[in-house]
Formats: sequence, C-alpha cells, structure tokens
Amino acid sequence: MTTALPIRSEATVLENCAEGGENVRLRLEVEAWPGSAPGQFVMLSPGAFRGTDSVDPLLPRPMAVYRGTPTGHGAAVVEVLYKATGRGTRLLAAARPGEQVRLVGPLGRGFVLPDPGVGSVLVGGGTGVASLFELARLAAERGSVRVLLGARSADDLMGREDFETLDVALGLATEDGGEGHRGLVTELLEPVLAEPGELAVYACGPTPMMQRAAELAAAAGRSCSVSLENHMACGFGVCLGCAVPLAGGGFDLVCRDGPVLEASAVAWEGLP
Amino acid sequence: MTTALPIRSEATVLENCAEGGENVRLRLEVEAWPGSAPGQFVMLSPGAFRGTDSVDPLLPRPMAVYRGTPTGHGAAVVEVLYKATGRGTRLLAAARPGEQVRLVGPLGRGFVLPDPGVGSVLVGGGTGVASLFELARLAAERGSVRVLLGARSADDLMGREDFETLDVALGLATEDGGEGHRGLVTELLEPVLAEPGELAVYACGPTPMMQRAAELAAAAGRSCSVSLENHMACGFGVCLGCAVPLAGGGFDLVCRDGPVLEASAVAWEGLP
Amino acid sequence: MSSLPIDTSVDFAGIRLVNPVMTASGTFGYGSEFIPFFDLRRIGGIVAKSLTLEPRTGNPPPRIAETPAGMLNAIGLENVGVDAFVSEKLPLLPPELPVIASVFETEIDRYAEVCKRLTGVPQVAGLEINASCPHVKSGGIEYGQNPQLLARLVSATRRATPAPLIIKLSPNVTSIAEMARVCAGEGADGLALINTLQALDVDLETLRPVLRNGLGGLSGPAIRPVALRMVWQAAQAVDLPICGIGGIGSAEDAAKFLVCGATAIQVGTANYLNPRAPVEIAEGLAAFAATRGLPRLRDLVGTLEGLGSS
Amino acid sequence: MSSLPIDTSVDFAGIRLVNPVMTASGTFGYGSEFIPFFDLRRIGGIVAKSLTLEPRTGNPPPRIAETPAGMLNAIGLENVGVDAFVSEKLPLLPPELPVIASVFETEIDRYAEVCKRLTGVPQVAGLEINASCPHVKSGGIEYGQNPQLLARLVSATRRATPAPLIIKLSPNVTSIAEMARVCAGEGADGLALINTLQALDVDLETLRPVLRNGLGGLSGPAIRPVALRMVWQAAQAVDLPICGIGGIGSAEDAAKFLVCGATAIQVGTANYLNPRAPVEIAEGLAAFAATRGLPRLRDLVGTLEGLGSS
Ligand SMILES: Cc1cc2nc3c(=O)[nH]c(=O)nc-3n(C[C@H](O)[C@H](O)[C@H](O)COP(=O)(O)OP(=O)(O)OC[C@H]3O[C@@H](n4cnc5c(N)ncnc54)[C@H](O)[C@@H]3O)c2cc1C
Ligand SMILES: Cc1cc2nc3c(=O)[nH]c(=O)nc-3n(C[C@H](O)[C@H](O)[C@H](O)COP(=O)(O)OP(=O)(O)OC[C@H]3O[C@@H](n4cnc5c(N)ncnc54)[C@H](O)[C@@H]3O)c2cc1C
Ligand SMILES: Cc1cc2nc3c(=O)[nH]c(=O)nc-3n(C[C@H](O)[C@H](O)[C@H](O)COP(=O)(O)O)c2cc1C
Ligand SMILES: Cc1cc2nc3c(=O)[nH]c(=O)nc-3n(C[C@H](O)[C@H](O)[C@H](O)COP(=O)(O)O)c2cc1C
Ligand code: FES
Ligand code: FES
Repeated sequence: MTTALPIRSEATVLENCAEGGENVRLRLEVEAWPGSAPGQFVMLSPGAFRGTDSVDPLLPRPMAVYRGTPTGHGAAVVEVLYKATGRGTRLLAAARPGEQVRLVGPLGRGFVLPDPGVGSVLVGGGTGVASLFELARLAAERGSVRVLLGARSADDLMGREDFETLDVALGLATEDGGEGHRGLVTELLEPVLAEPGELAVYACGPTPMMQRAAELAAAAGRSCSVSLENHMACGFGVCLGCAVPLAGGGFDLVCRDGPVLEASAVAWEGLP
Repeated sequence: MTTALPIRSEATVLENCAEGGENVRLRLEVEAWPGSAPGQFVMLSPGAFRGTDSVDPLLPRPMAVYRGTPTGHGAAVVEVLYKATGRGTRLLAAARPGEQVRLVGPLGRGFVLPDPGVGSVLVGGGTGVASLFELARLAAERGSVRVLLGARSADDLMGREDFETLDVALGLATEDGGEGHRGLVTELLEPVLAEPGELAVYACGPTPMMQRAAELAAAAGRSCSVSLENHMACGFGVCLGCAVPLAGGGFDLVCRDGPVLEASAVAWEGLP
Repeated sequence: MSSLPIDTSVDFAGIRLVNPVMTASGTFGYGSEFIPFFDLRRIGGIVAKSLTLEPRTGNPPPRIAETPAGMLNAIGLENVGVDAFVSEKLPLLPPELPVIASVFETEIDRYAEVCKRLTGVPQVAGLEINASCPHVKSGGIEYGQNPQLLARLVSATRRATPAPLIIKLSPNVTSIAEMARVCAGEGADGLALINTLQALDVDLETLRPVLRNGLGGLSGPAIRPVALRMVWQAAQAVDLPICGIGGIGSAEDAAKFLVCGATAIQVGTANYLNPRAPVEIAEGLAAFAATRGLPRLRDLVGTLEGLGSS
Repeated sequence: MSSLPIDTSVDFAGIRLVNPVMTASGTFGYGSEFIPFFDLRRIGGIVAKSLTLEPRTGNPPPRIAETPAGMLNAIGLENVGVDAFVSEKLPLLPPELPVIASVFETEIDRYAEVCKRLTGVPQVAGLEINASCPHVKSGGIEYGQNPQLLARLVSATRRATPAPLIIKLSPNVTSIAEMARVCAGEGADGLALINTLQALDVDLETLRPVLRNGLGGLSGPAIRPVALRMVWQAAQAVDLPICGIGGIGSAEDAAKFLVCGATAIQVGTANYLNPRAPVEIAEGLAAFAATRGLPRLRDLVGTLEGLGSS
C-alpha cells in the first residue's frame, strides 16, 4: 500500500462524458500527483468551478480513483467513474473540458493485494465497481482473478469494457436480466467461494451487497475486504464525520482507517 | 408604454457569447413572451440552471431587455447584454446553449418615447447602453436621434455594431481614448444640449454619469429621463428592497415606479 | 401528478385552508402583485406585508443584500397603513382567498388599535402579530426577545380581537420553547416561526455595513435548519398549531416542516426567485402525499421519530 | 503579492501570532493532519479538537449532513483525551506553532481538571473553553446559554489556570453581549465566537432527523452574517480581545471580522473543502492590507463605521 501524502490541487477537466445510464467518466489532469494505491479515493469539490465561488452545494464528494496514469513530470491523468444523481454529482457532470475542479487526495487505506500466487475474487455493485479496477489489474499480476460486476440494468454497468481488457475472468449480473446472470451479483459469488484453495475476497458496492458478500465469505470460512461508503466532510480524518461502528465496539473512520476494512470488524447493523 | 403582465418562464439559452472585454451577449428563447417596452427589464436566476438546484448565489439579477424579437406562436428571442463581473453574472456566463435560465418579466416602467417630430439624444455608459437600443430604434421613428455611447475602453463598448445598423447618429467616447472622443461621454452631450429646439434627453449608465447628464440637461433648461439601478430581490414591487430616495421626500421603487424616472425627481445624494 | 384524490386541506388556528401553503409577510406584497403569476386561490392563504396604524416610509437604501444561500434585509416599517390596506388592497384579492393581516407597531396600544381596525373586516381570516419589532424603551430589544414584553403584547392583542390570533416569533432567543409557552398562556390561537435571524455584513470598500440601517434580518435557505429546529422545539413545548417559516423553496422543504410539527407553512424569500413558488410547492405537497400513499396531507404533521423532546 | 512589508502580527489574549489566522476546534484535527498541505508555521496558530479528561468515543453515524451553504454536525465528545493529546499529538507539531487547547466537559470540576493538566505544557499557548457543552443537570441547556452557569464555568477555569483563557461562546442566546460581559467579569482573557447554531434537518424517507443524534450544529458560510453580527455586538460590549469564527472561507471574509472588532479569526468548515484555506487566507489578508496601504494589518481591527452601538 502506498503511503503517498495527499495533495490539494486544482485539477483540469480533460473529459467528462456520459457512459451508460447516469454514469459519467471524468478524466482529470493533476500536477504533482503522488500516485495512489488501489481502493484509495479523492475528494472533489463540485462548487469550486464554473467561474464562480458558489458555496452550495458546499461539501466535496468522495470518489474512488478508478485509474491513475502518469503522464510525465510528476503529472498524471486521474480517472473517476461516477453516477450523477444528487446535487453535487449533477453539478460535477456539468464541468466541461478546460474547467477546474478542486481535488484532495489520494486518501484512505486501500486494498491489500493478495499474496503472490493467490487467486482473488472481486465483487462490485453499482458505483462500487469504480474502486476495483486498479485492484483487478494488480491482483492479476499475483494470481488468477475473477471479477463479478452487478448493476440494476445493462446500462448501469460501470467500466465493463475496461475490465474486458484485463487478464481477468469477468462475470456479470443484472437485476433485470438485461446482461449476464439475472439477479444479484452475490449469487455469482457463492459457487466461487466453494472452490477449494486460498482465495482473496474483495467487495465494494451497496451496503446490503457487501454485507451479503461478507456473510457468504464467512460461511465459506474466508475473510473478506470491503470498501465502505459514508458521508464525509473532509476525507482525511479531521471532521470525525465518517465514523463506522465496529463489531468490537467503538468506531473507525472510513476516510482514515478505511475505506477498506475487514468485513468481520464492522458492526453492519449500525451502518447509516 | 406597454402594460404587458409579466410572466415567469424557464427560458432556453440559444447563445451566450463573449463580446468585447467582460461583455456577454445572451440570447434566450422565451415562450409566451408578451413583448416589452424600451427600458423594461427581466430578472434572471443564475442559480436555477446547470442541472442543479444550487441556492448560491441566491437572488435573480436584473437585466435590461436589449432587444425582443417575436418568433411566432407568441414566442420571442429575448436578448440581454451584460458584463460578467460578480458571482451571479459569471455563473450566468457559464450557461451553454440548450440550458435553461429562469426569467421573470417584462418588469418596470420603461422610457416614454419622444412626441412625433421631436428629436432625441440618448447617453449610454457601461452596461447602461443595453437599456437604450430599443429606445433608439423606436425614437428614430419619431424624429432624429443621436446616440452617445461611453466606456472605459474600446473593448468595453457594448452593442456598437447594432446601433450602427439603426438610423441614428452615433457618437463614441472612451476614457482611454482608444475609440472616439477621449474622455467622458457626457462631454459629448454638452454641445448637443445647447442646440436650439425641443429635444428629449435620456441617460442610462453609472450613477455619476447619469447625475452629470441630468445636471447638464437642467442647466440647458431641459428635463432628462434616467434609468436607475439598485439592488433588487424580486423586481416586481414586493420586497421593497430597491427604494430610491426622492427629491421631494419618501421613496420610489426602482423596479415598480422605475427603472426610468425623471432625473429631477431623484435625490441623487441619497443613492447607494 | 397523481390519480389518488388527496385531501390537502388543513385547519390552522381556526382558519380553513385548501392546503397548508401560505406566503410570508413582507415577501408577498399585498398579494395582488402575484396575480399575473398564478391563481391565488390555489394556495392556502396569504399573509400581507406588516401593517402599522399610519402609512409609514422605510429605511434609506441599500435595504437588501445577498449572502451565502440567503439575503439580508432592513426595509423598515414601510407599508400603506392599516386603513389603505382595507380600503385599497384587500378589494384586489379574490374573495375566497384567506388573508391574514400582519401587524407591526412600536407601542403595545398601537398594536392593539391596528388589531381592532382589522377585526370584522370580511376578508381578514386572521391576524398575525409580528413580535420582531424593536421595543424602543427597552433599548431596542425585540418584543419577541423578552418573555414579559411578549406576554404583554399577546395579552393586549388578544383583548383587542376575537379573530384568530397568530403570534410570529423572533428566532433571536435562547429558548423558543419559553416564548411559545408565553403565547399559549396568554391565549394565542397559533404560532408562526421563524422571522429573520439578526445579522450583519460589511462592505470592505466603505468599511460600513452593507445595509444602510446597519443590522439586518437573514432569510432564505441558509436559515432553514435553524427554523426546522425551532419549529420542532415549539411544537414539543405547546399544543398550539404552528405555521413553519424559514427558507422553504420546495415541496420537500415544506414537508420537513410538517413532519416537525407545523400544521401550515409560509413561503418567503423563495417568492422573489420564483413568483410561482407557492403554487408549485402546494402541487408538490399533494404529489408527495400521493407518492407516500397518504390520503390526507395533514397526517404528515408531527410524524418525526427518533428525537426525544427537549 | 505585494512589495510593501506588511506587519501581519497580532497579540491575542497575550498570545503573539504571526498573523491573525487560526483554525477552529474540531475542524483541524490535532493539527498534524494538515502538515501535507502547508507549513503550519505560516498561520497564526491552531486550536485543536476539544479535549476531555478521559478519551471519549462519539455518536453513532450519521454524524454530518450537508445543508444550503452549510453543514450540520453532531460528532459527540470524541477525542483522544487530554493526556494522549499532550504525549502523542503535541510532539507532532512544529515547536514554534502556537497551539490553543480546547476544553470540553460535562461537569465544571472536570473542565477545571483538564485545564490544570494543560497548564505549563510548553507548547500550549492558551486554553479555549468550549461553553457549548450541554449541562445535563439543567435539562441539556448549554453552559453558554445560561449566564449563571457560564459565570461558574469561567470562574472555575480561571482559578484552575494562569494560562491565557479564552471562552468560546454559544450563539444560541438572546444576548451575546450579556454572555460576553459575564466572561469579562470572571476574568477571561479573550472570547472566541461563534460556535455552531443549533439546528435540525429531516430525512423524508425515514421521517427521522438526518443525524442520528437528532439535533446538530450548523456551520459554514450560511452562518457568517450571524457570526459577524455577534462579533460586533460582543466587541461593543466588552474590552476583551475577540477571535471571530463562522463561515470564513476567504481573506475578504476574514477582513470583515477584523473590521467588526475581532483581533484574530478561526477558519472552520472551510478546512474540509480546502485544506490550504488557512494559509491562503493569511496570504490574502497580507495582500489586502497592502492594497489598502495599511502597514499593519491590525489597524483594520474595529474600524467599522456607520453602526451605532446596541
Ligand atoms: C470512499 C468513497 C468512494 C466513493 N467512490 C465513488 C465512485 O467512485 N463513484 C461514485 O459514483 N460514487 C462514489 N462514492 C459515492 C459518492 O461519494 C456519492 O455518491 C456522492 O457523494 C453523492 O453526492 P451527490 O451530490 O450525488 O448526492 P447528494 O444527495 O447531493 O449528497 C448530499 C451529501 O451526502 C453525501 N452522500 C450522499 N450519498 C453518499 C454516498 N453514497 N457515499 C458518501 N457520501 C454520500 C454527499 O457527499 C453530500 O455530502 C464513494 C463514496 C466513498 C465514501
Ligand atoms: C433595471 C436594471 C437593469 C439592468 N440592466 C443591465 C444590463 O442590461 N446589463 C448589465 O450588465 N447589467 C445590468 N444591470 C446591472 C446588473 O443587474 C448587475 O450588474 C448585476 O446584478 C450584478 O450581479 P453580479 O452577480 O455580477 O454581482 P454580485 O456582486 O455577485 O452581486 C451581488 C448582489 O448585488 C446586486 N448588484 C450588484 N451590482 C448591481 C447593480 N449594478 N445593479 C443592481 N444590482 C446589483 C446583485 O443583483 C446581487 O443581488 C441592471 C440593473 C438594473 C437594476
Ligand atoms: C425583504 C423582507 C421583508 C420582510 N418583511 C416582513 C414583515 O413586514 N413582517 C414580518 O412578519 N416578516 C417579514 N419578513 C420575514 C419573513 O416573513 C420570513 O419570516 C423570513 O423571511 C423567513 O422566511 P424565508 O427564509 O422563507 O424568507 C420579511 C422578510 C424579507 C426577506
Ligand atoms: C464537524 C465539526 C466539529 C466541531 N467540533 C468542535 C469542537 O470539538 N469544539 C469546538 O469548540 N467547536 C467545534 N466545532 C465548531 C467550530 O469550531 C466552529 O466554531 C464552527 O464550525 C463555526 O465556524 P465555521 O462556520 O467556520 O465552521 C465543530 C464544527 C464542526 C463542523
Ligand atoms: S471524512 Fe472527515 S474524518 Fe472522515
Ligand atoms: S426589487 Fe423588490 S420591490 Fe423592487
């Protein structure tokens, strides 16, 4: 895991294009980008652009680094896949190439890669898919990787074409059956967990999906790394806003101690 | 003067293009536009677009109707010339064709046209020029019209090309001398006022300019119609925010009793 | 927006409203200014600009300024006076429309006199007492900031009129619950809250307040979370019906006030941005009730869970 | 940004700051979290998260929510405790940086004990007493909402420490001037204001408060006009130096607080949006003074004209 210190940067929008459904792919040019580990995230300020210093919406939005590509001289293209649903993300979707968006990152603790030789299974649902791309790429250098992606409909499936370019086995599930398995993506997970041998299990997506993945993993005697979401103001451990209750009592901060946590450590019933 | 009732409309941006300096020309398609009299204005809400319901900046911005062109079926293209300097106007300048801007109007009492056969002189400074175009066009049907436009520099001069298409005599003044007379536009006014015969005098621009025009007109024994600016929340007489003190005591509302007032009625020293 | 027939009507302080949406005093003129924008009979009622005994002129400009998600105002007492309101302004309004007259004065006996003049006027459905007026003798403190002053004001206006009496509270207090209880004790029929938060902004060019008056009142979306808190606290403290005010711009905003215990709401600053806001909020509330399967909108009132009374 | 050498230093309650920009408690962690973003020595000082005697855990989530131009929070008392702060957090900070420790407790004797433990710690330049803690025995009213409680708190902490003692006031009061006078009377060295406005927002899906705790504190640009008003009122009421807080996000915002009478300011919520905000504001203030031809930034303090005292 990288220990790169975060930066604050006024990043330049290179591209901000609709993918399927409400999904948008944002490519940002960031100077002096220190690189990020899979599962780390950035905070993006939607109000800090469009030629005005609007303070509504006020808070920056946490977004996984989908992919970071160095472009030389320390700069990089940081890519984010997001769903434009709320006030902030809809405003973000209005940013045009050449405009600036304030970025703080890389933040949080990402995924621990599987030991060399160990295979892995990655379960992604909805926008959670965005946290898994770098993990899939790097895990494939360690062992065989299965990626299971789920969404409501084929349109909503994020980043599928990118995953197809990786050396991973891809399984798809949609709730309406428009693509791949009809049903929940966790239904694809169960048989994989039953296979013999060591296996690293990772999940990112809606809370019920992660909780179900963790239950299935536990039933199969396996641990499971989950990447949690929570409302955030700062993203770097100073507002104490993103507390998640722990099974053993007390709280972790999603932004500082996570977003990736061991599923068994989390008090799932206490999540917001 | 028209007595058309105002409407509230979600107007569609057709064009929003930089002119010289910080000046922007906005063309809006408005359904069921009732038409407007010269000198009337609209309220435009910069926060009510860009795919988000942002409430900062909150208040709509008063803008003169530069020109309204019916396009059939009651619709019209309403044109506005504005300077993008503050938070709201900069946000407005970011609106792209196809986006919507909330519009309320036409509002206020505009200019009273000169009697048929009577000539007129129109003095415009800075963004005040935008209030004068329709007046110049209609006054030219009544008598000979001189239009005197002033700005800091040639770049800042608004709408000059449009005035050149009218049957009016155009005089220009810039403070830096980059175009026309070097100095204040009111310096061009003085000799005109000295000419014999009836003459309707109109002024719109920065307060010191209008006050000076009014003084010169009074010294020449002539009255002068000025179009005032003031901070506004509503634009149609309900917030009582836009009060302007009168020479005879008490207040008029710029949005309801103006924006066009007789210069001698105004207590200039009490203007904000 | 829905096929379910929703009963949106409410009874507020003895006044029947076709829906809970009213308009806030000082933000809706005398009502007729909005006739070009929508049919006023489609909202519950209106509250007119606060009235004094005599016509009054207001403060010199600037009177308003924009702030983050809000605005400041110091208009002063400007209004046409109670008599001109009755003779010139009321006749311009549709007769079916419930009109609440707002009363604003410097002395308690003048408050009472304005109430008397409005009592029995056919279209006046109720009186709203604006308690945010500074009491000059107490060093400019608002009537609504001092429990003893407020009690005297409520009791005097109560004696002056049998009409539905609504007290509009100032939010510039340590305990809104205490002020609500004072009103209940003196016989008020309902409460309206909140008025504006006392505030200040500075012009760095002139090193003077942005408003000529100096201090002003903060309104708009910025204050909505404070208003929701106070409405909930007042609703916990007394049994009086409450009209919720403060930063309401959408049906969702309005619904939150109902959930916190308001029977009706008033739309204020939003009228400036969108003169059709009240009717759009009324329609949106009906649609909201339909979506939730609530046949009566008023069943939403006071349904907040998870917050112990305090 | 300018060639004029501007003296930006101020003396606040006996603490010398290189410039008037500090950071607000609870919005700047324990300070070291910001080391990646800027050199902390470039701002006047920092105020750390409020400390209790023992380490404490906070409220269950959700703890924060966005509001128009603002945010709500109800974090609870979560902090590492005074001893861990001294032994683990302070050593991470540059030794030249003035650090003000914020103190937050449920009982007055515990407040005093925390003050004692912080007294004499080399890097602790002063103590800030957070008076927005609910006093459980008085039904949850904040210390800062009741003059008698506040007087007892100030006098007890004053006796506990000779260190510069700053009282951070609650804005949820009828008269901030009264509270300021209480602090002056009990020997405080300075005031800090405002803390958050008590507020509420509702989740219409669940019909519950958006925060698990129920009520929360409103901060951010939305509250700035209220904060400016209170800072001005407190500055009129007492001779104590004042640290202005509330919605400061730019040098212009900060300058307005100075003009209203604040000697120093604290940056709060803005740290979340822009972790470089404090240093950018400090630079901007120097540039502002240069533009105005002010050789000493502190000459701006209390220069507001056109507003009679009230
Ligand atoms: C570590 C992390 C990584 C994330 N990565 C991605 C990603 O790669 N792609 C993506 O589409 N989404 C991602 N999310 C979720 C994303 O942050 C939210 O969808 C977004 O904040 C919602 O903002 P809005 O303006 O659409 O909604 P609004 O309803 O306007 O949001 C209001 C407030 O609630 C917060 N909020 C609402 N929903 C969420 C949520 N699910 N998680 C956290 N805060 C929320 C907002 O940040 C804001 O403060 C991530 C969240 C976290 C915590
Ligand atoms: C009747 C009328 C017609 C106008 N016509 C035009 C026009 O055709 N073209 C043009 O460029 N400008 C025009 N103006 C001026 C225009 O309204 C202001 O420039 C604009 O409101 C400034 O907004 P901002 O977001 O740039 O500034 P900000 O500084 O963000 O404004 C803050 C607040 O102050 C108000 N304000 C600031 N300056 C002015 C001003 N000069 N007049 C009124 N309110 C102000 C804003 O409306 C807003 O409420 C007109 C003004 C009036 C009253
Ligand atoms: C310009 C303006 C003038 C106002 N005048 C009055 C008034 O005369 N009487 C009154 O009771 N309230 C008055 N108010 C307060 C509003 O009625 C309302 O209580 C307050 O603005 C909060 O609601 P809002 O945030 O929806 O605007 C006024 C508000 C504004 C903005
Ligand atoms: C998440 C959060 C936590 C806070 N915690 C504290 C605290 O522990 N002690 C304290 O005195 N103030 C605390 N505050 C209040 C701030 O210090 C500040 O007074 C307030 O937020 C207003 O300033 P702002 O608008 O710049 O944020 C907190 C504020 C926020 C937003
Ligand atoms: S988001 Fe601020 S502490 Fe985690
Ligand atoms: S702008 Fe509201 S009355 Fe003129």
